[in-house]
Amino acid sequence: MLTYTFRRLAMSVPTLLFISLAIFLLLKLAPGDPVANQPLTIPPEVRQKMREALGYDQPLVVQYWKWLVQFFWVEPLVLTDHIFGTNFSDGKLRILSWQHRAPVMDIVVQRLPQTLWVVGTAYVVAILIALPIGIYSAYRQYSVFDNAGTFVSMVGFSMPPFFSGVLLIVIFSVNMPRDSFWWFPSIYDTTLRVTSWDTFQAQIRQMVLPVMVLALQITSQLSRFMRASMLDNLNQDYVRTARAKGLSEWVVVMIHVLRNSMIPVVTVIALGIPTIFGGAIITERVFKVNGIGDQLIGALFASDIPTVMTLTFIFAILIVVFNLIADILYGILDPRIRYD
Amino acid sequence: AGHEGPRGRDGEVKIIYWQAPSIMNPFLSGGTKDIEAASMVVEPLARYDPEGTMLPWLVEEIPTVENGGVTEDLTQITWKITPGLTWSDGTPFTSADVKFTYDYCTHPEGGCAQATKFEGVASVETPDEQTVVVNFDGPTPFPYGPFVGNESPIIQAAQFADCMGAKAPECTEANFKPIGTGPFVVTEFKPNDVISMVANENYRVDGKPAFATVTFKGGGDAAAAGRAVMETGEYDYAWNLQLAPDVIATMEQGGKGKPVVGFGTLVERIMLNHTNPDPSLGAEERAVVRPHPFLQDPAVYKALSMAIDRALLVEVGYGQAGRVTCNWVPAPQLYASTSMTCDTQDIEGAKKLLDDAGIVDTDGDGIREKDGVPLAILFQSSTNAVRQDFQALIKDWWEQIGLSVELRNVDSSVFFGGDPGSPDTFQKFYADVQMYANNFAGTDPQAYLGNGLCDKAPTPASQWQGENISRFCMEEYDALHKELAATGDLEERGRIAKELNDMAVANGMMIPLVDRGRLSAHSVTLGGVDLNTWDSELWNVADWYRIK
Amino acid sequence: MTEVLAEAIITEPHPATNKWADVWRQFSHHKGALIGLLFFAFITLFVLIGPYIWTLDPNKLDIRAKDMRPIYTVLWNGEARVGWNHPLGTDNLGKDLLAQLMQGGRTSMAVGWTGMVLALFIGALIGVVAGFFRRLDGPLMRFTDLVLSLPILPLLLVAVTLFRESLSQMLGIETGMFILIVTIIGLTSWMQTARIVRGDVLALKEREFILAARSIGTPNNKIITRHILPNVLSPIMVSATLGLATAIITESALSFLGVGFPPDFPTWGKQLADAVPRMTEYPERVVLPGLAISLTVLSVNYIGDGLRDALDPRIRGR
Amino acid sequence: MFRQTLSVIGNALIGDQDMLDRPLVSLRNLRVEFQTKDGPVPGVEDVSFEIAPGETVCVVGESGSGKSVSSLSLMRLVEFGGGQITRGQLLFDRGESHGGVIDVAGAGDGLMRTIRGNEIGMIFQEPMTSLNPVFTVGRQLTEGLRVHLGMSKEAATERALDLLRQVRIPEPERRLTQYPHELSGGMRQRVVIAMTLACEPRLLIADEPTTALDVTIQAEILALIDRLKRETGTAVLFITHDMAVVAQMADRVVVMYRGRKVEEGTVEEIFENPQHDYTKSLLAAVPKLGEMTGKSAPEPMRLMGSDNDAIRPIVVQEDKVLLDVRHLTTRFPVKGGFFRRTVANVHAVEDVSFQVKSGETLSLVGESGCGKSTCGRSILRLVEPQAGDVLLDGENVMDFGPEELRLARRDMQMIFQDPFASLNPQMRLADQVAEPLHNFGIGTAGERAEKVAKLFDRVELPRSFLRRYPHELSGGQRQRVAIARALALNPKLIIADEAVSALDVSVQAQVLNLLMELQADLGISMLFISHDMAVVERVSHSVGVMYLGRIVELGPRSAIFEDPRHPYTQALLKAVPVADPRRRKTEKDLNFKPIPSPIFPVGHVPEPSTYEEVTPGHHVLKGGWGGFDRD
Ligand SMILES: Nc1ncnc2c1ncn2[C@@H]1O[C@H](COP(=O)(O)OP(=O)(O)OP(=O)(O)O)[C@@H](O)[C@H]1O
Ligand SMILES: Nc1ncnc2c1ncn2[C@@H]1O[C@H](COP(=O)(O)OP(=O)(O)OP(=O)(O)O)[C@@H](O)[C@H]1O
Ligand SMILES: [Mg+2]
Ligand SMILES: [Mg+2]
Ligand code: NI
Repeated sequence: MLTYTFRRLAMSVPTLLFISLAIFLLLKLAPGDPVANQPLTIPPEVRQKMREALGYDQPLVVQYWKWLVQFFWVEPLVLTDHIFGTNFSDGKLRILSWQHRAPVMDIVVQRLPQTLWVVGTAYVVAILIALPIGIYSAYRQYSVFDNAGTFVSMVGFSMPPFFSGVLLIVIFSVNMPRDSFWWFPSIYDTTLRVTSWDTFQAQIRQMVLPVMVLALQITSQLSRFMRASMLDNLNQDYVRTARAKGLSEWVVVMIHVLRNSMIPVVTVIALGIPTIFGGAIITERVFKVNGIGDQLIGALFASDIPTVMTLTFIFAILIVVFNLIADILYGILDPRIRYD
Repeated sequence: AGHEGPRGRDGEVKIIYWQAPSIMNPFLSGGTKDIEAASMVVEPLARYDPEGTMLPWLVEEIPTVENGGVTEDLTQITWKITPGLTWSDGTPFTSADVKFTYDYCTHPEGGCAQATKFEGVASVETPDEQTVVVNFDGPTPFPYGPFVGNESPIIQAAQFADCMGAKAPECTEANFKPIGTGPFVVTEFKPNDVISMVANENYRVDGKPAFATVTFKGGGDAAAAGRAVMETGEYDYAWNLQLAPDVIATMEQGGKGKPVVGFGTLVERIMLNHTNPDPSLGAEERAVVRPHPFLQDPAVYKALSMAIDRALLVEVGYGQAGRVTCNWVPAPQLYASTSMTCDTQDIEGAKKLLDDAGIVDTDGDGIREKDGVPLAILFQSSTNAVRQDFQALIKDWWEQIGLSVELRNVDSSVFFGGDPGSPDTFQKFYADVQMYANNFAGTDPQAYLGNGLCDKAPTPASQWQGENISRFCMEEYDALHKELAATGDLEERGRIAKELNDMAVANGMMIPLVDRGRLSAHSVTLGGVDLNTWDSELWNVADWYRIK
Repeated sequence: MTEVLAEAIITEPHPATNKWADVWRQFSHHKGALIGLLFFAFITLFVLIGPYIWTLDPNKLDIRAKDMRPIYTVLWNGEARVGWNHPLGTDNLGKDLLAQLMQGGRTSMAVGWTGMVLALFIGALIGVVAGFFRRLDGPLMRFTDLVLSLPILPLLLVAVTLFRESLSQMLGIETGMFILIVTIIGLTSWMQTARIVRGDVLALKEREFILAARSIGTPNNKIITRHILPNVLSPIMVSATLGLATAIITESALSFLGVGFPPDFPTWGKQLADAVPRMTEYPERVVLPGLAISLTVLSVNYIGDGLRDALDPRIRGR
Repeated sequence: MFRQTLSVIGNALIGDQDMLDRPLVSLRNLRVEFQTKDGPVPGVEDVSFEIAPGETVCVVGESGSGKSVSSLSLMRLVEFGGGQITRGQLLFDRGESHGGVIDVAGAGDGLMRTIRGNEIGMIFQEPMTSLNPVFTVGRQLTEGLRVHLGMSKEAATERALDLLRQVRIPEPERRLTQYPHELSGGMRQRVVIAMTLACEPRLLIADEPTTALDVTIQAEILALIDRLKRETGTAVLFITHDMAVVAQMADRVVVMYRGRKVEEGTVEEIFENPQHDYTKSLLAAVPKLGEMTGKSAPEPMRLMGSDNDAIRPIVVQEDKVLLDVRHLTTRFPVKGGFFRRTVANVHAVEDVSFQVKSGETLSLVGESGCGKSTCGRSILRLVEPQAGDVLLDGENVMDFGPEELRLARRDMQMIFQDPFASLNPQMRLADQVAEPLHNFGIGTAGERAEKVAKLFDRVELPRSFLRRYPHELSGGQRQRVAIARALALNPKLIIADEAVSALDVSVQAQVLNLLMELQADLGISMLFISHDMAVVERVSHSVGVMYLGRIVELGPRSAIFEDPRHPYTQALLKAVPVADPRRRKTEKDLNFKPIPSPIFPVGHVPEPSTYEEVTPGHHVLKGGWGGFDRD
């Protein structure tokens, strides 16, 4: 198991390097110009000056190498400095955004918590809703509940978040009276700090709508998986053995079957997390949550290549890491899998 | 009335810009969102009011030739800083800061976005702490470029001393939290998201600002911003709501806020190509060979203009935030020509005009020919919903008068991107006509009118640099512009400018369509809002207050 | 001998027929799938034949007839501006909603289908090859994992901005965008199919009939086409139904983010995205395309369910 | 006719309410229906029988005859499989302390739960899947104890250890913390048995508990159940389709056919004096070990209802070696470590040599995993051997390139074990049988169709089946299709890898007869791979016994069966149950050690196989091998 984990870890290094190169080249091919968004009143000579100041004219290899060094060497140093109060990174150039000229990682650190909060909560909520639905649908296959569940989850799956998001806003922010319990803010207040019960409530309230939108999508997919997996296992021989032992239905289904059904579902959940970050981009935009998805879109539209590069790479790392976690979880949950 | 009292009495004001500010240093970004956000903190020596008149801001008075602030030969201007001014950190504001600002922006490696403001400046001198003398290379009839308006504010020398040139981007703290003289001070800056500000304790006016804190939120889309102000009431002020008129109208019914409109110099126009864009000519010649086979015929471009129902375009695209214009320079009043009218569509008139000029359909395909060349037009524009609607409408009208029109749209980042390698930039103009909007900063149109000079045409020789997009070229025009550049008297400048405007339009440089205003919305409880299109919209944020 | 004949009579389930007739019989037993198929056929005809019957140009601006409501609004609102010339109403510029819906459907369906077919083709090809040829398995699966680790949506956005111009140049903006979007969707969504197919092929390879085929001298390419492909058809079908849905939704997300088709080129996703600001006054403008997407996805999923059952000989045999 | 008789017997039994020997269980007129798309279908119909305390009742019958459904009904587990008890009573005597006789068919859920596992225990057919893969053996063992007897965790663990010792699992402490996949099939089945015994049930239901197991393990499990029955006095309901097992275990036998009981009686009555035709044909179809003693050549079985006059022995016509296998060695690499290099090899086939003459049948027997299949596949080069030569008609198959190999396969065909897996479910039968002709471009389309139809006739399948799909056929019919496919190219050699193992006895007999008939008619040579000694005795001219990758004994059939020399062969023959209730085996007869692992590190060089020729043609491996030492 340990060898396996190390093997996978070792293997992900070239994978990540390759991905970084792929992303870099793709971005470099893109026709975007960091000063394209500046107003027309700025004359071309000034634009050219600005481009030069951004380092846009350096050769490709230099830019890539610089980025690699900054990402894998300077940024970790900055992190150590931050934690241990050392100053290894003094004087070293960090990855700077072309848009706001600040270190990209600082912004990422600033924004990541929101994404994690919203996406995390949505995920937890979705799991809490999806699993029971999936279990019950499978247990009562072809019942009214099951059929209704199928229908609703399909609709949920096919509803794009920009639609469900605005729909929720119209219902809960526009048409609800402001003092009603059911009124929820349509714009995420990113300055809110949870310091008291009231602010905590406010935080919960402003998370309700984005979490609902995200959770709807995840729930519809996850409950399908759960159902399929439960169905696979409900017909297994060991279930009959468990029943023959005289165990109650609850124990049979919720312990024997569930544990086995969770094996593929956990993988789906783990592998789904990175995609959720991607999917959260639109939700973050609709509700103006200052997460990294929103940052990515902003950077893309502003041709802020260092930011786009760093963020997509962070996404790639997330995916690789969660892949690894999924594999390891698989091994833990399923004793049959032994990675020698 | 009823809104006087101690500083910070009205608590919090919440502003939403659907384009999020990414930096608070206007010299490192030319984006309106960044400049306007910064205008609450850093200020210029003088700025414009909603009518476009200059107001002394950090100075006693506006220097003119009359009061001796500007020398007779128009090469030097002297600003007198109001005594006793302090930065928000309590240190005195001196002429050294002003000179530093000049040095900062003109540093060759700094990539200063506002470098044009200092074009023609030979040097800046500081005879004493309160006096700033700006020397120009030559006579400058309009010497109010440097240090005037929201694009040219003064930054603190002490804070930015180590941020000159190549190091400019690395000064994150300074770029995010500049020390200024404005009514607010940044406490937290989250790029592309939110700015938190508090009232400046050292602000020069007692009892201002009325708000203790500002939350300046950015991001999303215009519809959401409008909704947040006018429908849900979560925000007090929403900037630049580029939305369809009916959407604005419905939002207004929400009753929590109302839209305000201001007009500046932004004109949506159709540029007519003065060179032949025929693809068979080859990449280098397409933008050089003159003239265009038919567009320079007055009958043609006049007919094109007459066929357009501008009022309908306004209604469809901009509603309250637009008005019909026949001018290239629609404002300020001093420079706005009134000699032309164009607000009624006249399809029949246009047909007749063409018929009279002998441009008729000779081969029976329904399309007119001029000297055997069919009037087939390639009409390009940037990709944008309103522009495509306009294209569809205009195509329809032009086809009614006997032209054939092909539409094309190009992604705006490419269209305006200026990449010399791309064939789709608006500079290359590989089409017969193209539609976009442009304006000028400040109130003086001289440089803007300079966009009609022959030598400003983007060509292969100039690496496609240059602002004379239609490659219009007229000796008389060049001569008249020279005259403008040498005239100091305002009235006289106005007369020449109007004449230049008329000359360009009447000779088929462009077909102006819509004078596009700025539509913003503010909460019904927010008082003191006075929409300004000549300067920052937030120019008078110190005067804002809560209506109780 | 007698025994054999007796058995023969007993195990005769249906008169012997060909496979697809059997598949169809099983399929038609699945009520959801049948309704799905009917609806899908309806919507396909609607977008394919519709524009020939309802010949109004979807991009024609009929400004005098703008903001008309669908004809059915009169049921509860007598004052509503309706008319048979625009049965589903018009938008704020007087474009006919019905015509837009048909035209948009054509694009959306075309994007969905081609994107899906492309993804399936790549996925099935890589899956089969990786599963079948042990030597290629490692490299191909590494490659699949690699593509899986690419952050799709961001790359999608980058790629659209990247190739939009050059392609529009070559093929015209609409065809260019279509090919671009479809290719991107195809290139970014084949991995799951490849994985599933590979897994199934690996399992199939262990089944004795593959070994049997080899022992009777069937060459590799015949083994793949005759024995492997028909047996992985069912997971491929399931991927297909999901793929169609994802392709339609992805396109709409691109439209929402403003990097999809040009503004004068309707798709369901874009209609939906464009109508969102006017959702309260003109709900039909979001509901109709939204419903079209949802119901198409739903029906395709049910068809997929039915097909999976119908293609599974174990179920079909019953 | 017989049904009437039976119901009379049944009624007589019901009337018998004597306190002392009242039955533990009595099924009365049980009818179970399954809901299908074509309406309700009966799974069993009007079944009645009884089990007395301490008695072993065997239920026999072919696949699908309703054996499992009856037993599952008794546990009321059919309902979870979609069945429903629509008629009849299932009386179960819970003993005086628990309220006497109840009708299980009408019992509530709660009551059933206290009965299941506690008073009735059940062992299932598939040891590989009947344990939950994700819980430890210990947990699964103690679960029932804690539910039914309310034991604490420690007490339950203690008891679990006791149970494991009782079923004679080595190292019981370690097993508790292991997961099912870490145990062999035999051990798993013992765990299941221990689990069912946990609460000392009054009735033990064993539903084909040994079908999936090797003879040796089967013998042990049977002995174990027998011993436990004797020690604890539980009644046993034993379900099987294997008559030899019945002979070994039963006190009384119930014969089922197509959902009905057709006959019932003591084991001796049934074996010696079967009444019903079906029972008779069943018994006739069972190959019995020792039946062929004294006969030199194999001969088809005498089956009920078939043309028995035609039976004649199959003699080898000419003395020509068709297949000559020399020092065949096949190994599978085991990869491991950080760089996934080959760290060890599974020595699946190790230095195997034998010869098959034209028209001869050589059988390979041995336990699961000993390398029989690998050997067969290596000959066809469906897996690549490491070393050795395979000479077919004097040509070395090992030297062939891909295309030559493909052509060579015209002469060698294979029939596989699983009739359900060896046909492509998506292809019509005619196409599948025609496929080899296709591959070698033989004949025109019309000729091929004609040939395929003839082949169907040959294997006695109606021509109407040509257009069918495999799922529309029974197992036996499918195996005939597979045979037809193998015959299509007129091969000289057929390798039959467990070709009849998955089939019911009666069907198995038919298929065996068919194979032998074909051999007699066409003079085909056969390499017959099987683990069933009785079948092997029936079909082969010569036999090779494989153990751990090597042939330990090779010789004419009579020599192997009548004069086994190698200790492994002797042990194997001892373990085979005999279909004769008067020749039961006891636990003492068995001496089996666990089979050693065939995995050796990379550098390992095994010594070559050397044989001693004890009588002409009878070779026995010299020296010790895998724990079996000769002398
Ligand atoms: N879940 C089910 N749904 C429908 N029919 C069923 C189901 N389970 C069993 N049957 C039918 O009931 C009949 C008896 O099946 P049962 O499983 O008892 O056979 P069996 O004698 O145990 O066979 P085997 O030896 O193969 O285990 C068969 O005809 C079978 O098709
Ligand atoms: N493809 C393979 N890779 C690795 N090991 C294998 C492979 N095939 C077979 N083995 C191993 O080779 C040995 C012999 O297997 P084989 O299938 O030949 O046994 P068998 O005698 O046919 O058993 P059974 O009676 O169960 O069919 C076993 O230990 C098995 O685990
Ligand atoms: Mg059974
Ligand atoms: Mg085998
Ligand atoms: Ni009878």
